[in-house]
Amino acid sequence: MENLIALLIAAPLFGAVVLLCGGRRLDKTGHWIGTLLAAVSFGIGVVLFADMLGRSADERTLTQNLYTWIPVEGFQADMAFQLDQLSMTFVLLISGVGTLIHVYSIGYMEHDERRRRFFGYLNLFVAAMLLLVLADNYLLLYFGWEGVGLASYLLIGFWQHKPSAATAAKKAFLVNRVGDMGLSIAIMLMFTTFGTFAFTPVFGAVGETSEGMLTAIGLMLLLAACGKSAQVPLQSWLGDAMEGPTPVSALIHAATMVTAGVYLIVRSAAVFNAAPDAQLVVTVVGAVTLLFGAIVGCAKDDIKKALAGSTMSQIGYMILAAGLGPIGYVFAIMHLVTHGFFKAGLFLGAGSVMHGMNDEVDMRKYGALRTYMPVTFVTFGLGYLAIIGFPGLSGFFSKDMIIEAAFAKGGTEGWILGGVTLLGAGITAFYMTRVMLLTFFGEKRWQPDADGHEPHPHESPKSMTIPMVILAFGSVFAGAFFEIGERFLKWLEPVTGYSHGNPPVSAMTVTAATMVMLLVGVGIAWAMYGRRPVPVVAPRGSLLTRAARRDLYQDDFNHVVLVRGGEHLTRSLVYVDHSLVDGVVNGTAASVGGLSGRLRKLQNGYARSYAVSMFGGTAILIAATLLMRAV
Amino acid sequence: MSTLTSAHSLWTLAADTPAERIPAPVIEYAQLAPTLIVVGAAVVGILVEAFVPRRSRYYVQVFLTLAALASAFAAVVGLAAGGYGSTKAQVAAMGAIAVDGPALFLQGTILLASVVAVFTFAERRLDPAAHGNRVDSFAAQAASVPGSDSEKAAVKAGFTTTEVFPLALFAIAGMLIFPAANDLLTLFVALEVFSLPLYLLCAVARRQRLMSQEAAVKYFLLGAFSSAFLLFGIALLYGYAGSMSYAVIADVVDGTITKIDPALADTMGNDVLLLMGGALILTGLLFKVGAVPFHMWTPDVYQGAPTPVTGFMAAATKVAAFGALLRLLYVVLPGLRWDWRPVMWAVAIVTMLAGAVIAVTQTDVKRLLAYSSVAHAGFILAGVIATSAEGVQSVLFYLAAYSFVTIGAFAVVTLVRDAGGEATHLSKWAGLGRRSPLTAAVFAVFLLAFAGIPLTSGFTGKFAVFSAAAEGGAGALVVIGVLSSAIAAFFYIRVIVLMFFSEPKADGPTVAVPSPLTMTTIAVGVAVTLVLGLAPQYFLELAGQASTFVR
Amino acid sequence: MDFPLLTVTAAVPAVGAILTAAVPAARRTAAKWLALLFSLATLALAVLIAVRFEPGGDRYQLTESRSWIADFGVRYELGVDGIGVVLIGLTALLIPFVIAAGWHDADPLETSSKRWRPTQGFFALILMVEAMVIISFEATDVFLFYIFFEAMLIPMYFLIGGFGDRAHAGSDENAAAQRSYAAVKFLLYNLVGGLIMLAAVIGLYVVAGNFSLQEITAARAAGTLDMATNTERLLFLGFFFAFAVKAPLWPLHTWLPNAMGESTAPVAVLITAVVDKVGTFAMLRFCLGLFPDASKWATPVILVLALISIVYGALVAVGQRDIKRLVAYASISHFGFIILGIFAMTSQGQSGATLYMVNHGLSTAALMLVAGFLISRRGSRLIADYGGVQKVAPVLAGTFLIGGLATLSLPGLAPFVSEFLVLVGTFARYPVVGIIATIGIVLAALYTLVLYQRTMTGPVKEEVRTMPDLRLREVLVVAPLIALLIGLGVYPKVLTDIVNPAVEHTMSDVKQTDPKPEVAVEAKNGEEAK
Amino acid sequence: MNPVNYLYLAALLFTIGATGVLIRKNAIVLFMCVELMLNACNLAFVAFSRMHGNLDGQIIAFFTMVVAAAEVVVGLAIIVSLFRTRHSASVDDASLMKL
Repeated sequence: MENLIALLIAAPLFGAVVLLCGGRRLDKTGHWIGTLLAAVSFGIGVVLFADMLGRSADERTLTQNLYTWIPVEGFQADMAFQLDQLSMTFVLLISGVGTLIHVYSIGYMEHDERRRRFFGYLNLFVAAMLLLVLADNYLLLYFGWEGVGLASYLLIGFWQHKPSAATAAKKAFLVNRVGDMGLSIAIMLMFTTFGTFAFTPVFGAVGETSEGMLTAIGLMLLLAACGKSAQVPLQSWLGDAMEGPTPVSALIHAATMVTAGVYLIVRSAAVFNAAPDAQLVVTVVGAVTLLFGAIVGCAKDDIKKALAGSTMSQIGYMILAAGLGPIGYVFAIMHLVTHGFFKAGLFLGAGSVMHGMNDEVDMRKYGALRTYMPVTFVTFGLGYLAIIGFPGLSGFFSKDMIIEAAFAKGGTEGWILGGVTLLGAGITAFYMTRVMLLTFFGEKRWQPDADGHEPHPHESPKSMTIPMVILAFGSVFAGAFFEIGERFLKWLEPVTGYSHGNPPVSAMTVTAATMVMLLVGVGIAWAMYGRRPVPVVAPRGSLLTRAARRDLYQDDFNHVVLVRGGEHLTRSLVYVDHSLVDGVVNGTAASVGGLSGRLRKLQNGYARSYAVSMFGGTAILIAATLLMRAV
Repeated sequence: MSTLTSAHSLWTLAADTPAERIPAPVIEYAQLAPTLIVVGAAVVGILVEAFVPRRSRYYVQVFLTLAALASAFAAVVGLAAGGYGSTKAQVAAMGAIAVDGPALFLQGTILLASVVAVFTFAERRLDPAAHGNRVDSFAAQAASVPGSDSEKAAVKAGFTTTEVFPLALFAIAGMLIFPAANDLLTLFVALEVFSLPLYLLCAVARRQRLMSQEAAVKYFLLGAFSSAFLLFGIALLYGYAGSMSYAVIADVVDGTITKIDPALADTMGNDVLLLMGGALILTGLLFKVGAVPFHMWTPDVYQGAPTPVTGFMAAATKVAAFGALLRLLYVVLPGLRWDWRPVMWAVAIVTMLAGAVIAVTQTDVKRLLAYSSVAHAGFILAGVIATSAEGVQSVLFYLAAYSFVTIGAFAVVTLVRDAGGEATHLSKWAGLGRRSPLTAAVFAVFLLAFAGIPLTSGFTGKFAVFSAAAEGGAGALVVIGVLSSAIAAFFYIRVIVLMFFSEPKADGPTVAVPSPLTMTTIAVGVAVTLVLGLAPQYFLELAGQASTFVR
Repeated sequence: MDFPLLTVTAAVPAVGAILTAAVPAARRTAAKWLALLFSLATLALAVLIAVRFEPGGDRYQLTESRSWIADFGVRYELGVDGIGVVLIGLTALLIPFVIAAGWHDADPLETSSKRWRPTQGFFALILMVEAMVIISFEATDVFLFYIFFEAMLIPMYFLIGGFGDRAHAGSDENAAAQRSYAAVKFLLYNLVGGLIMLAAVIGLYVVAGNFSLQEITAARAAGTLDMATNTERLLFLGFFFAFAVKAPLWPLHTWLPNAMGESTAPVAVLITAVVDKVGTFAMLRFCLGLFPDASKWATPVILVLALISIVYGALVAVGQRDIKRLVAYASISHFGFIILGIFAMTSQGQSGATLYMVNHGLSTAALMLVAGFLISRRGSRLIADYGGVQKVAPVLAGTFLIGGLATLSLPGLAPFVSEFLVLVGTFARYPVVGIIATIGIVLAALYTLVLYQRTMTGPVKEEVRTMPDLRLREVLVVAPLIALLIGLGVYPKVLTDIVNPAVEHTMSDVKQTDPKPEVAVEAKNGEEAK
Repeated sequence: MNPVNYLYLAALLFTIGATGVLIRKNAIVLFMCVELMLNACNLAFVAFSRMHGNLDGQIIAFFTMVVAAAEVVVGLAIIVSLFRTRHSASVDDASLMKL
């Protein structure tokens, strides 16, 4: 059975190779091949899942060791996989949602002549992400990790003829690289501490080293997670990443990429449990990002950017939960899964809207679309209800759990974190409602696009709507399904462990509070965007609004400090290289030449001056000899 | 009173030294054969000039010269085989001439170098024939004023200066004796014997006679000047030791002499005589070697002299002069080592650096090579300073390697010609590699050898002298030598760049197709360069066996 | 000692060079095929060496020893250890690609005379370089090594100065001037380095009396040959200086950008992927082997210089306007990694460094050759003259991207393995240095992606619009390289198995052992156990 | 009288000769100065031979004269030919080659 694991990755990888090397002859069939292979991977996943359910909780971990990858003395990295409940969860999410997005893309990318390559990249993305979650050691995980980075680079920059897209892709890759630094340093630390970086032995040996070392490792892992999961301070790439085709955004935000960070932290539970300080930092990062994303999400008029903000904030929830330790791990993953459903749904919906509106992204130019694209409206609506945590929908359960867990952390921390999560819930309700209202309600604010085409919105083709529907189901029922009988908890607990913590207030109170926040958020949103007409051109807005529109100036900070500074640095170094380092050398050469020029003047052609030099030379020679004797 | 006694003693001395006490000299003709053959051939050459009809003179002279040199070389080989280089090494001709390893090795080198040099002397295909007579690099009639009617007539009549061959032979004879000279008198005479013919040879260029004559005058005056210094040095040394013989002087210098008469005891006390004498003799030899600051004649003379002569001088003179220098320092003045070594250090350093640095900005090939020869003199001096068997070995090897490269290089220079004769200005060499790759490649090989690039004889030689110097404890000298050879590399490379990487000029020079003579010279040059670079072992051994002086 | 395989391997390209040079002017194509043939024959021999070589066996295998210059204590001694084997393999592997890629680079211009045969010369010189590089990888006699270490400058010099880019910004004289400047700069830099090394070689001779690497190393280990501390240090510096110029290490690097910028892409590959490797290889074999103590003494300074090279090279690369110069500075940064790995004195570091030499060779070759194809199409080396190429020439762009990704050492491609090993190896002994070095991986991404973005993406430039995609010959050149990059990226074991034993020997030369992990985990290698 | 004085004289003559070489222009005069130096050497030889009471020095003196004579022959030949081409015997005029 474990021999199937490699196939999980192999299928989409094969697809990628075929599609990218296949050449034009595959243009007709390419997208089908891609989708098929993604589905195959999902199928295998399901088989393995069934098999896993058939086992008792403690024998559910499968491992497959292909060969030794890098063997140098003590440094032994294996090409080996490990499939446990945690990986399983991700495998299903990735391959499942991934497949749906493939299907969706068939329709969405229909008119793009490079569709074949697009599917190649999608397959690559899925493959890399699967490798990431299946690796049994950190170096192999790093392999997948960077693979994801590459795939995202290719997909975000898919429309390379747009400079903005190319720049966004580059930015995403670079920011991720900064995170990768963290991961590689963490691996080095593990190697020097434990002499290995494979999960099992490392987690086994955690007890034997100092807490300081573990904290260091934990923080480095967190840095990595920040990069991939777009957490403050490495979140800046996420917004620009919207330059990519919408299915890509869906894939990045729901199934792959950003979830990697959460996976990394939950996977490294053993390390974090032993390093409270690191955990605290994790929760802080999560909390900050949670608010940051939410605030940004409130101000964006670009529908995708708004959703991006919401993703950031939702991932913030997960990171925060992961930071809480055993109290939160399970719920982090649970929220990750449910979020996978509804966020994918929302993005696909957004894509469908754009599809109908000549790729217009400014929500202020939407409005009243509910009648024109009903399916999109409904699915999007369900996704919306799910994300704001409307009772009974999946978001409600998963988010509620996290909020409870945050309080359960106990002490002032608990109160603060809990407060933040509550506040976040409120803001989420606000900005999602805003999106909803601006897009589907109110009066038409449609504008002709650049080439003067009046938009006439229409429902998207089946290939696009079907995935949306499926996802909508997910976003409605997943939460309940997981929660009833604590299925999800029982499923994951053997891997991540679980503890109740000590909730200061009862679950009911928390839920009630959440509801209140929810209503407040929705209310304000309705008051602002539901009651009065929405201006097509965004008003100047308050200081906060303007800040939020510019991602709270965090990007500008990067630009000024890193980009500008970097440019100056490189320019000055180029100058140094040319005039100083090289100058010294050329200078010496020149000075030799000059000396030569001066010396050859002595050779003035007059025999007598030569005689003089001889005479002088003799004199000196004699004097020297005598002197030698004298001293 | 004192005057009286001295006057009296003067008289008595004169009285009671009867002539018959002077023993009849014994001459080992067999062991002096090489020299004698060459001298004899030179004399015959004069007679040839006198009696053989003009038309056939050239051929007779060439044949005679080559035959003489060949047989002389055979004699040298025979002597070496007979063990005169090692076991039977001895002092011949009443202590006047040493027959030992270094002497034979250097004589062999000189003879071979001379052979190839004479080939270039005899080359008559480079210039277009004048009035149906083939012409060589020498004036039709050295005595006649350039451009005058008499010269035109001489050219018309097809005169050629075949005297160059006997002159060369005389010079060679002197050079053969010079490194073998075992007393100061022989040293001086040999010096003059090879210098005077060279002065003349410098003056007889066919093209650019003005420069040729100027070169001759400069060479002659400065040469005479330096030999005066040498002579005065000899006088002082004689005064110090009371003898001309190297052996005796050596004994006196390191105080191992047995019989000391009062006069000697008196002068021996006076080191100033010794030191000044030694210094002055060094001056004379360093002049011939072309060491800074006695080098200034080199560029002018090298440039002005007919190129074949330049090649001959540059190679053979250096060999002979360094031979004499070695013998002087190793046989006569080893006792004085601690006095002369520092001085020679300084000279070597200055020579290496100055030669390399000044060459960087040269614009004339011949002058460039002249300065490079100065730099090389510096490198060889580094080997001399080692004062060890390795030192001698390395110097001998270096001289052998260097002389062939030099003659070859100058031979190539004779090929590159334009309307005005040889085109020696570097700018004219631009793009030569495009026009005639082979010539350029050959010249590049020589330049690389000069630069001491591995796989050429230059590298082996340089390694030899530097390692000898290092073992002699002159590490600093090695470092400086290495640096200056880096500088030197720069200008050799400049020429290569010029030849290969710059576009040929429209009015560029043509490369004359030489007769087999010059071709042989160049071929031999290349062959030796590569062989000594790739498989030097045999020759190193040879030099090693030849590295002990007889005393 | 039965069949002189090593000699033959070095001799074949040399013979090929002579024959190629002898081909008459008219038969240009024949010369090309002849050269290619010989390079392939050499490759076959190199493979044979790899096959004959037993990783577990003696340190030096296939040894040959003949007397050569007894008076200098020089012997003609050849022998290969694992490091030598892989580097010979790399050399023999790359030359055919270099030749194929440079197929038309040396076709004579109209202005040149009948007797001028640049094409023959070009390929002959390439083979000559190959021969000399191979023999210097084989030499176990310091003098023998030095001879070829120096001699290879001459053919390289003619390759750089004689055969510049046709596609060159600026007028032709200007181009020629810049080219010969670059050539002279290359030669003088390396010559000065070599001459200073010569002084050290002589010093070694004075101290040791012979040049046999094995004897001296053995004597050093046995303590029968003791050098005064200062002598050893001076000699070490003499050797290291030459290698650092060749490698090149900051601040002795400035010749590389000129040389690579002015020469044709294949020659640039020859310089950075093959010839420069001799420098790093020699550090590993000679500096550490002959002067272990001095090496340890000098390590701190060298590490700092290596770090500077890494960061500085990368940053300057970002600021370049010229594609080839950018690649050159990238290489400088990579050489920093190699030297870092060598002097980290851990088996990971040194194995990594050795792999790095190979992988850097492959990746630079891929990137540079594609860049060369690109340049030959547009006729300019300036990044600013390109844009949107991926639209018109997707295959070219794709290969270029892969080359770039290899340069930024993406996991799955060979360079990642070596780079990570170097980092880990360094980190294990010098954590701070290791961490600073990791900055390099971000900067690498920066210059590569900037290069790709500016040349390949964005709106299509007018001049680029008609650019043809890769031709068959070009694809045949690039595809195998990419295949190798991927293959060695996922299965580097083939190399590490050969290299590791050699590295162990080197480690024992310098009497160093890997730092032990803080916590000894028993189940460390449990995975293989299964 | 003390033969050392002859040495002083010799040294004096030698120096005069050398100085003459350095300061005079005319090639002939230069050459004469060289001869003077040689003769100074001769004087020194004879004086030393007198001091040491052996004949070597005097013999050398004769050799020196012969050599000097030979030098004259060669030297005059060269100088005369130069004079005939340039109509000047000044060594300073002969400076085509320099630097």
